[in-house]
Amino acid sequence: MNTLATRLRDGALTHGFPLVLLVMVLIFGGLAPGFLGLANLRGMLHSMAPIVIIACGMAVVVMQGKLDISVGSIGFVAMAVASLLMTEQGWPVGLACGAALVIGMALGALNGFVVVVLRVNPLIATLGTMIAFRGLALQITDSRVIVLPESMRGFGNLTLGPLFADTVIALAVLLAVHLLHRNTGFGRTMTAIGNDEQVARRVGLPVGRTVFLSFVLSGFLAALGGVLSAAQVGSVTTFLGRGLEFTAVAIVVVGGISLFGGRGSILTGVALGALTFEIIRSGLNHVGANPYFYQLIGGLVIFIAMYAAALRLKRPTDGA
Amino acid sequence: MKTLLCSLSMAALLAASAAIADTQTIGLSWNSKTQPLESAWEDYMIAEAKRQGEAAGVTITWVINVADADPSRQASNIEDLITQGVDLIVARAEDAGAIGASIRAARAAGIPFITFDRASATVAPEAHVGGDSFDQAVTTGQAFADLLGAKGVQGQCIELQGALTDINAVNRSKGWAQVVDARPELTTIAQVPTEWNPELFRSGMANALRANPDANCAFIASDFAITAVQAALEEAGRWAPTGEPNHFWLATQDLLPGAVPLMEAGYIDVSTTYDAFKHAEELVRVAIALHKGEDPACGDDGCLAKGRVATPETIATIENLWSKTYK
Amino acid sequence: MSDTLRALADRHLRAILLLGAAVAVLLFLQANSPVFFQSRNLMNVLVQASMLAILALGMTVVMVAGGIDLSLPANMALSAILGSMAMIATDSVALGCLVMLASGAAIGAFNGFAVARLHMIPFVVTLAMMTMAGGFSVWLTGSVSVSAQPERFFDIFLSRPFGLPLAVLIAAAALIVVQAVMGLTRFGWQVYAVGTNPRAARISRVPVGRVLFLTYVISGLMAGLAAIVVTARLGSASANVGNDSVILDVVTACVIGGVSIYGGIGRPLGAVIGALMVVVLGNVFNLLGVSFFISLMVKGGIIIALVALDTRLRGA
Amino acid sequence: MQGIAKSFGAVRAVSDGRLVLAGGHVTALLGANGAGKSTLMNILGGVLMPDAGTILLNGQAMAFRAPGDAARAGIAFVQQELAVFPTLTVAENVFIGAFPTRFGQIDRPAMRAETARLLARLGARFSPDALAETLSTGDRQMIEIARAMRGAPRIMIFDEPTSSLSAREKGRLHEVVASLRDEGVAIVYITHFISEIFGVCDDVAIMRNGATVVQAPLAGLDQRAIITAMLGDIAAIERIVGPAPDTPPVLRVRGLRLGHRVENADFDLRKGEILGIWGLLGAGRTELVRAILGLDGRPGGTIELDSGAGLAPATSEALRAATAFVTEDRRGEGLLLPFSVADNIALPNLAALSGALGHVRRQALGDLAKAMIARLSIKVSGPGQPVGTLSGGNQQKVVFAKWLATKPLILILDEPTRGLDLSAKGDILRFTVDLAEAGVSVLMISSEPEELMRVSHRYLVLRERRTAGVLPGTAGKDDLIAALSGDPLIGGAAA
Repeated sequence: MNTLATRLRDGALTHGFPLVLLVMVLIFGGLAPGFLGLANLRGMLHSMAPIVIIACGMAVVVMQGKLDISVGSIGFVAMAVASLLMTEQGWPVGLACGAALVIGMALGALNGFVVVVLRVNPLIATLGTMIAFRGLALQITDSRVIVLPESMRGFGNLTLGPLFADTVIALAVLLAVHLLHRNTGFGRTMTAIGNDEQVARRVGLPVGRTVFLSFVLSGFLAALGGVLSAAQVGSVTTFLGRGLEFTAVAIVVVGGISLFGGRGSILTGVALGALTFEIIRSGLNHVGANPYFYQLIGGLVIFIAMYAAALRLKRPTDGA
Repeated sequence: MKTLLCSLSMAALLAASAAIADTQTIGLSWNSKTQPLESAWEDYMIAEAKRQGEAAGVTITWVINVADADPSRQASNIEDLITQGVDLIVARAEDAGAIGASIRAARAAGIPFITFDRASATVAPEAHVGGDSFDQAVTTGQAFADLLGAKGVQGQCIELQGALTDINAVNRSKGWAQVVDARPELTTIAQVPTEWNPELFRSGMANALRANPDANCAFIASDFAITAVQAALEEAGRWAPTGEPNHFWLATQDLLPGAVPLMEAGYIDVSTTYDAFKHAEELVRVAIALHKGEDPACGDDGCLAKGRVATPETIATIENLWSKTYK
Repeated sequence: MSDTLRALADRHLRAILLLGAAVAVLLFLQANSPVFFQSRNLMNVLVQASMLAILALGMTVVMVAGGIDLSLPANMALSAILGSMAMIATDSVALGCLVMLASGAAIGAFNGFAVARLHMIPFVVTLAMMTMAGGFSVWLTGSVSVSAQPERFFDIFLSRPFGLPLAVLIAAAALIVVQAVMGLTRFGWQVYAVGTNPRAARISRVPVGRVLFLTYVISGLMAGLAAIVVTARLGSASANVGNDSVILDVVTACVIGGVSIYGGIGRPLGAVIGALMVVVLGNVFNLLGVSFFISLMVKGGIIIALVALDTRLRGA
Repeated sequence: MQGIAKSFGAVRAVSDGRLVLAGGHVTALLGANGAGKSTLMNILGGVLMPDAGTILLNGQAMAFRAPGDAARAGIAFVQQELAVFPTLTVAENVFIGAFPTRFGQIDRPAMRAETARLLARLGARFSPDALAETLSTGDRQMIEIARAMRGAPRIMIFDEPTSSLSAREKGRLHEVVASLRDEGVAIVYITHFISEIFGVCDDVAIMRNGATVVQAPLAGLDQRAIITAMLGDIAAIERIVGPAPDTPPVLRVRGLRLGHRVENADFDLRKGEILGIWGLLGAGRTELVRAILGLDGRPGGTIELDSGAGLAPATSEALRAATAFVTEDRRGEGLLLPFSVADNIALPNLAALSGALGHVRRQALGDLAKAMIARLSIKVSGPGQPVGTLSGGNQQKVVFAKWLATKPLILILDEPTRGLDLSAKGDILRFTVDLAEAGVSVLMISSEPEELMRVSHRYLVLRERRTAGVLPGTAGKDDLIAALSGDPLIGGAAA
């Protein structure tokens, strides 16, 4: 077909999304001067931190063509236990948070077991654990609001230089996961599995172990995200982690990481995706738009991004 | 754990009730249990039922279920209560519209129905018991206006609304709006709906503060998530007790346990209590009245227990303030 | 030869398991909560199950073709709202119901188009649709429920012809129709073929794209039908009847009912039985005063256990 | 390798496999498919264990239990289907599973350098950092070879390395093989393109029916001799078809192209004739028929179909609707294994079997199934038996049954008798002839010359993805072999 059109399309597909993002920023900035202010940027990076971390875990799993929609519930369980340890058992905050992370890994391992050993379709497996874990957490907290101790809440707004502590942590995690994916045998094996699980087995790669570990990692990051988000709000409520799984998937997908696995960059993907949704939320908030608008636009963005992804995936094949 | 205890005590009461003649089984349907407020209500109801029950010679037993914020599940739960043949149904509605169907169903089964705390927007029940959210917002607003006037502050307020599916949230917003219209000391410069979700309390407040740097006061539809507001204010460097230059004037509703120490420390300036104890007491009174076939003598909007205004000065002196003593 | 054995083992093992479970539960109930067996309660269970069953029927059709439709509850909520608005505006019950069905089918068609024509992943398409429909409903209603539908509407849909609530009859009718479509028609044959092996189906002249498209339209239609039932039952339409706990119940119902997530296997009747089981579970937990939270854990466990069994038996 | 034997159940894949390899020599391993080439190589590669026979490496006997053993002994296997990961870089693909690491991180400089060195030896010009998906098939093959060369092997096995390469890429590969030979590596070169071995190979080993029939220096053998050795003496078989019908064409194909799967095809298919596609494996036979039906993307060129109203350009959909396609992948594409025999037969005929309401008429369906089961004498417990549980022969008959019922204009058979026993084969050929006599036009692919020669009215000669013309059904074995050898055709092209 005519090459100009194709080149335009490809260009739009490869660079289109950042452009759309830029346009959105400019529009919001124009409508609400405060939006482009440094304070707001800091604030956005602050609010993003937990979901960025959780999305990193999701990205690791998705990179292999799998899914983990139990992340929100894992974060909730981990933080529920931790908060009780802090408030009722009087554990030191640090220790309790450590416990939360361990719990996250344990629950992640459970997911990995179900997927790898019981060979249950990841979507269904994590759907099941998503429900079960949420029930568990509600049972543990008896669905009360648990107010976190001062030291923990203080951390929610702790700043290191110009940035908030959790922003820094999120960036560190993002970078670490990126390096793990790009520069380690584990990460490359992940990508290989995402490319073609059968071929990966034929070449003799440790498919089972890699998938299992990636679920453990995802669980760990989910718990970490839970800790940070609880610290921000200053209390553990039943809202903790609710709907996060879908947001995380959306971020990963919008970030151009293919659900078929193997494609996309975790660093740029997660950053871009998370930024997109935060910009929409904060932007709409600034221009005083009807807040219920947010979901609608969010869904639209996911859809557009996926359509672009579908085209991008089609391109190699229609050549022959 | 709690549910287990509850069912145990139920069994015990059942056993007891066999002896005494006049018994009443009340089915209680919570829309959700995500705040200490509900736990407090429940505990007070059971306690009051014992006290008033003995006084009136009625043995009251409870059947309780929770709907996890899903209206169709609440409908199912209430149907389950009906089939269990309770003598009276008390429900805190998740959805002011949807509860009507349950009231209709109960009526069809000849079971009286009390909407608790959240009134029905459609079918009218036998009685409604709750706090007077509108009055609550008005009294808070008036007190707040007086205070700011006295301090010579021109109030530029951010309003954090609740979930608009909750009739109380709507009434509180209305009450606040009425005061703002009437009093020159107050203006609302931003409205933030929160769905009662703490995360939205935080991010919404933080965003509003950034979008409106000149804001100096806030009306918060409920202080169950006060820590989230605190986080947002800390982020903006406006979290300071009254008297300090960067103090941010706060008027809240309910004065729940989490808020009490903050008011004592002078961070919250005005609040109107949401009296779990009074609500429970009133509910049980109405329940027994209905049981005996007497008229509970409620107002047009139902039997509403008004809240009491509290400030850092007065909070120490208010008697039996449940949120100070509870737990 | 192993395939038939597998198939048989599969069917029987599940049947035995479910039967055993059911009997155990019933005996337990007989002992602990005789209320359960009162006809009124049983009637209740049926009414509560009808909405879930209708949604599960839609999901079954999609899943048998190898897809999934996460947008079912959101679709139901939106259709209910649109329909109610139309009904209140025009005071015409018929029109209102028509709008509900139409909008349901339209949303389904959109999913179908994206999956069949644009070759997008069902999970993401319907996830996006879930968010969009949900957002649209709250935006439309400001998340205040739409009530005050004409009384006639309730008179009709809360009526009890032959002593059975209309909702139950509607669900039963839906079951019969879907079962017939899937079991007796050319289209049904093709759906199973596509779900079993799209490549082979294509070579055997099955219009794979059209079949996929239609499965989503059907599930959308079911969402519309469920919208009517749920609106009548709640006496109002609101965005939060479509909250995500519903989709979990729908998937659970299908999985319990033996509908395979891998496509090609599953009967509408199974899904409806699954829906009944889910509701009975909730009902029993209520009667026994067991916490709703524990029921969640049980539900999650059941899903995984059954799919694990499914995978093992099929060696998939 | 001496006296190697290997059986799978009753089937004797290799009876007397012999192969002598010398460093610095390239040995072509030839044979029609089923001759036992891959089995022998899998034994050498340690993938399979021989039932009998010995492998001597530099004089000492070897027993390979796993691919690892063979690899350690310096034997590298370049598989036919590529194991390359598109979204990994070249270097990563080469080192996947064995990355050099420094401080837990991949030591990219080292990896890059080593890869560059290997690629240089292969004369490949692309960068180690290029993504595999950006490379041509040939270049990806280079990656595969580089991966094999990582362990500096002494013996390298190339299994049909050029089957998916363009002419230019083939040239490149041949240079690589030559350079490896010059470095003293012993190379086994399996291929179906006889012509290409002359440039590349020193020796040739030819297998037929599981035995090595010839191993000799290539010099002194010509293509015809080699093909004769490969095909053996084609039994003088009695043809079971009459003379070619002189009917108008039903299908006219001109300038058909599809990537490098089909480079050019021109031919006519006449009404009621059986046109045997005569070409060696790898000549692009399957690719050709799939391209006609548009199963692997839109082909170039023109295809005209006469569905009653004279020849007219036809879409892939129209062609699929008029054609019955018996694929070579019976279990993957031909049948729905979990479905019953009756349902499989019904699937392409649902339109005819369903009533006004779109409901399937069970009665009609059952009758059709019974009729077909009887007509093709399919051995089943009943129409309800799942196809997956049938024997290969009966499965194939079911495939035939479902297509027969569609009353197709054109029947395409791709290896219709593969893996079937003699009686089943006979039946299948018989049906084919019956159909042709009933006016169905047949395109048939088979790796067994005898089979084609029994049923073909004409032969469409296919060489290296191009049609080279048509031979009359009366053409003798010599003519046929000559055709494959690239000699000019008697009879000339069809156009």
